[in-house]
Amino acid sequence: MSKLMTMKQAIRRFVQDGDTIVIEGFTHLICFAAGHEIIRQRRRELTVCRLTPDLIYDQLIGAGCVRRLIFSWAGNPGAGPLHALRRAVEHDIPHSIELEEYSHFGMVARLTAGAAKLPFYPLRDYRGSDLPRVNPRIKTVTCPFTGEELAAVPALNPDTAIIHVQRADENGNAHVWGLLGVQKEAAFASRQVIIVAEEIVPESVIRADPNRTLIPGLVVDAVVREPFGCHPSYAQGYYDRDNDFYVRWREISQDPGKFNSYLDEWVYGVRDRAEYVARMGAACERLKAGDQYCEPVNYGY
Amino acid sequence: MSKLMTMKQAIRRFVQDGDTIVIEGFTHLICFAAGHEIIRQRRRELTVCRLTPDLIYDQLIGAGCVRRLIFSWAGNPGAGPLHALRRAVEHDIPHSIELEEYSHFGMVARLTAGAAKLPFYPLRDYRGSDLPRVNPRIKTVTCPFTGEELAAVPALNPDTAIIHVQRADENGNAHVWGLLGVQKEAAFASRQVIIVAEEIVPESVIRADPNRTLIPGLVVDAVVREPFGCHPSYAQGYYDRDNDFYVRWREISQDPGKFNSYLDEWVYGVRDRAEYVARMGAACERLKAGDQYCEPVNYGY
Amino acid sequence: MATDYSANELMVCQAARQLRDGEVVFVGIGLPNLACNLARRLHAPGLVLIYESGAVGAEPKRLPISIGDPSLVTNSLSVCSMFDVFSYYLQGGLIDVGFLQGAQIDRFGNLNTTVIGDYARPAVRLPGSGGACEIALLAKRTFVIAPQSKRSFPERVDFITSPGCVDGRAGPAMVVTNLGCYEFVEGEMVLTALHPGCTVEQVRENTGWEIAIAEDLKYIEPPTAEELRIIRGQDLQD
Amino acid sequence: MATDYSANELMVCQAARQLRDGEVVFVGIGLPNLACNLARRLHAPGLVLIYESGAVGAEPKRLPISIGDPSLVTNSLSVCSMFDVFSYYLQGGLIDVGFLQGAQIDRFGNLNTTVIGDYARPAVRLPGSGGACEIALLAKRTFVIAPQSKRSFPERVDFITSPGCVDGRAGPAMVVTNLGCYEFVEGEMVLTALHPGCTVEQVRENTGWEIAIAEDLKYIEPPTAEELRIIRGQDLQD
Repeated sequence: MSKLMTMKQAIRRFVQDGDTIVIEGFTHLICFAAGHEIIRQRRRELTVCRLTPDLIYDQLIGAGCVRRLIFSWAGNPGAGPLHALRRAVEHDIPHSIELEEYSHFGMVARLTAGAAKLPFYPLRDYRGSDLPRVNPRIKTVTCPFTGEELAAVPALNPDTAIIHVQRADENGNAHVWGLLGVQKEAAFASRQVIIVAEEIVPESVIRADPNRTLIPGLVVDAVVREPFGCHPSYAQGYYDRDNDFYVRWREISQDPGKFNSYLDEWVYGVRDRAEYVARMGAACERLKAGDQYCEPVNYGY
Repeated sequence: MSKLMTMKQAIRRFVQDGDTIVIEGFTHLICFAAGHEIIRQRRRELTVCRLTPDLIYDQLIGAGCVRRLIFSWAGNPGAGPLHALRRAVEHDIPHSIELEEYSHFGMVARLTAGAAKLPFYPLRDYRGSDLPRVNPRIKTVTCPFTGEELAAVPALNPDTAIIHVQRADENGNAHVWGLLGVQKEAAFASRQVIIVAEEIVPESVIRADPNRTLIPGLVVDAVVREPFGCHPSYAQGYYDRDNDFYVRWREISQDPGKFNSYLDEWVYGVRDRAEYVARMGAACERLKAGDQYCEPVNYGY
Repeated sequence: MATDYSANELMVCQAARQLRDGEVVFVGIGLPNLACNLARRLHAPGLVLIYESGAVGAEPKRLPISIGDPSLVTNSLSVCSMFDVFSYYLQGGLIDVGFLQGAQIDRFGNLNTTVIGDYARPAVRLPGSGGACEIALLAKRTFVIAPQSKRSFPERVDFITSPGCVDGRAGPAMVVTNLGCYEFVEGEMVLTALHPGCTVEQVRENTGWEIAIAEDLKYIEPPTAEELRIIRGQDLQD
Repeated sequence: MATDYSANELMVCQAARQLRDGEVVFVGIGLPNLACNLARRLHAPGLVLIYESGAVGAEPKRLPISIGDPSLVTNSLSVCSMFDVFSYYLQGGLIDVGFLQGAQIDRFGNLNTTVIGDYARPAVRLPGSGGACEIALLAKRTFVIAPQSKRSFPERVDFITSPGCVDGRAGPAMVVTNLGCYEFVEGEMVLTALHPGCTVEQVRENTGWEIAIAEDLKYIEPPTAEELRIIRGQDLQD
């Protein structure tokens, strides 16, 4: 029973106004294609979660989709601040947003608790920091064995996780390699999961290397084939990070006019990712990954 | 700086009388070679930990090495009880041993806490069970967000973990595939780690597939090359489980005479694993794995 | 309808019939494994089998004798760590059905796999919980498959490894033995169906307390020819 | 001894010299990355670099511009999840050295990477903690590399993202700026060495409080020709 659908269908069905969503990816495998479709479908009042809200969250915020941001590091990795986010926080443009802020470890712990259906997760963190002062969801718990006081954060269980992967079968069994971030935890923590894959492969490819499966199809609701769906982020083995675009984003996001022109041209101005890729043209070729294959392992017995 | 040494050297150096050790492996990759060397070196008063103490722990107990067993399921998987363990518990033969008993989840939680240097780990478990009644180390903790009462177990931090892997480099960076059990957590939780590998490979083989690395060399103290070191357990891609031996063990362990003859012949009667393998002769060939290679993935960018 | 079948075969059939297509089952070796494979070949082709050892969606090419058999790994959909199995799958609420076995089960559905006799100095030391305690607590439904005798069906188990109807919990969804089939009503075991050829008397003789009998006591449907063919074939590759 | 070098180059050298062979370093992009690679090529060939992104023992073939660059993954020794990075590596006590940066650092070693001004309505919204809060608390030693001015060296930071000498903690092992080098004595920052050519006056002008000066104030050793060759070469393949 295939779960294959288009990005348009997947977002329409699994991302509603007011939902809590997470598009994870630590630099690697960030699904810009899904973010753009959410903007095109003009979703509103979203709570968006992620350790490292970067360019695509900056675009969601600037496009007016976001009511609340749950995060730990909001920047343009390697290239400066996120200006649309700053405009929202510093000047309520296009409208004010709420921030709920942790450190990376706190966000990892929240999603781990969410995936494990634990109501909280204990961690050694935050002592002496101002973060608990501004975030009442950071509390403490006392170890029943040592009496030690630890930090505690509550489970995070989004409505929908959107996880980009290198390859998946039609049921959403997904192989991922390279940086893994917190994608597995985000998928298990969420009520619904959209898998977006560079390639849809036969189930036999997945079964040939079951240790490579990061997310099992049994937690997946939709599977979208979207080659080049991470650009300007990257997919190890498929295409490189578009570092030039990250640097250029600084300038684009700083100027509301340029920001809107960008959305008009690359988000509202295309029907879908395929049209975006067509418009990119030869630039895609430039980013295509070279070959560096691992040695296979033997699953025989 | 190579950490390579013989099993004899590794056990002499990293397993002392009175130590707490863990030889992990859930059916797969159980290091019988290390257990036999511990028996040969006549270590005493050990606390031995493991989710599934099986034949090799039965042998350690029957050989008089063990003072305390920390575990969750003690049996001969697929083939009945462990009779040396039963003799110790029911009749103090060769001497009494202490049992500290959890469920699988409790043991996983203890080792996870140990690896993460958390003093405890919370889990939804044990409500209504008699396990907390006989094990005072199973307590409760109250969620600071929901008020819910959860079970809590303390961290487990053994002195030494012995982890068998398919392949490792001289520094102990280890590739593992097939069943993973709780080996990673056991390695990170322990003060010292012995990696025992079917094959020592150049570092470049490890680096060619970094997602396959279960245990990083930086936590490893000794690396031992020991082909066929898991028999009668198995190493996926190298050799099959010797199911016949598991079935035969029932009979061997039930009779103290046969138990001692087994030790005399296969443990005390050989210098090391190489001699054990030589004595096995053609039986090794029978268990050799067939070929079923995965498709490689591309790490290029 | 077959007439020549063993009690074990009927137990496997009865367990298999309880499984629904698309369910996620935490499966052990032995009769539960046979029941799951039977259900998959009949009414529940989309059943997802998860072994405690971490193999998800296994399609073993031989009959596994241990839940950690390598044949469960090769060509499975995913292999995950014990942490993932217990935290994300079981505690995470993804397991619809768990199978349990036990040396003793009592009128409240408590199971004992720990000791016969006193814990500190047992007459028989059993293997212990393994995952059974948390499967009982965290799977949405559990099925117990166990041989029945006065010793294995005491009024109170010697040790509660896996809790049954305690603390307001519902207990196992069904217990299947070589004599009959049981469910729990208001926290107590009730005989709901007999093996064809078995009598209430036999059940009473093999139960350590005054067992309640359902008003609409039925007989378990004997195995069909199709069911028997599959169980006996154990042809895991078809 | 070279005389023609930048403040940044001296900062990289001074940080690199603090690293000991065999240490495990939690490393970020930019100057810390250069410092680690310099140390590895000189006195600490066994330095193990762990990136927050999960790449362990990376040997990048190009200069990574982000801690998640694919060049950090290809040919690394291990790639692990964020859960492993924070739970097992950092909280697990395996990280000897962490590098921190910040928009502000105060006399107590507190770092601010969250906001300038009021939290609820900031003048400047900064990126936030990322891993900085837990690195400050859980790495065995931390080094801070930061440009120095009265604004970036206030008496109290606007927001404590990463705690310094609070709660009896020792604070950063060293702060290296474009003017000098600082350590913490009894919970307070002390100038211990100046960049050659810089004066105590300059330091005072660029510090938001009455900075303490070490009695045995030294000058930082200028970069050697070897150090400069390596930094400038950035030849990551040698």
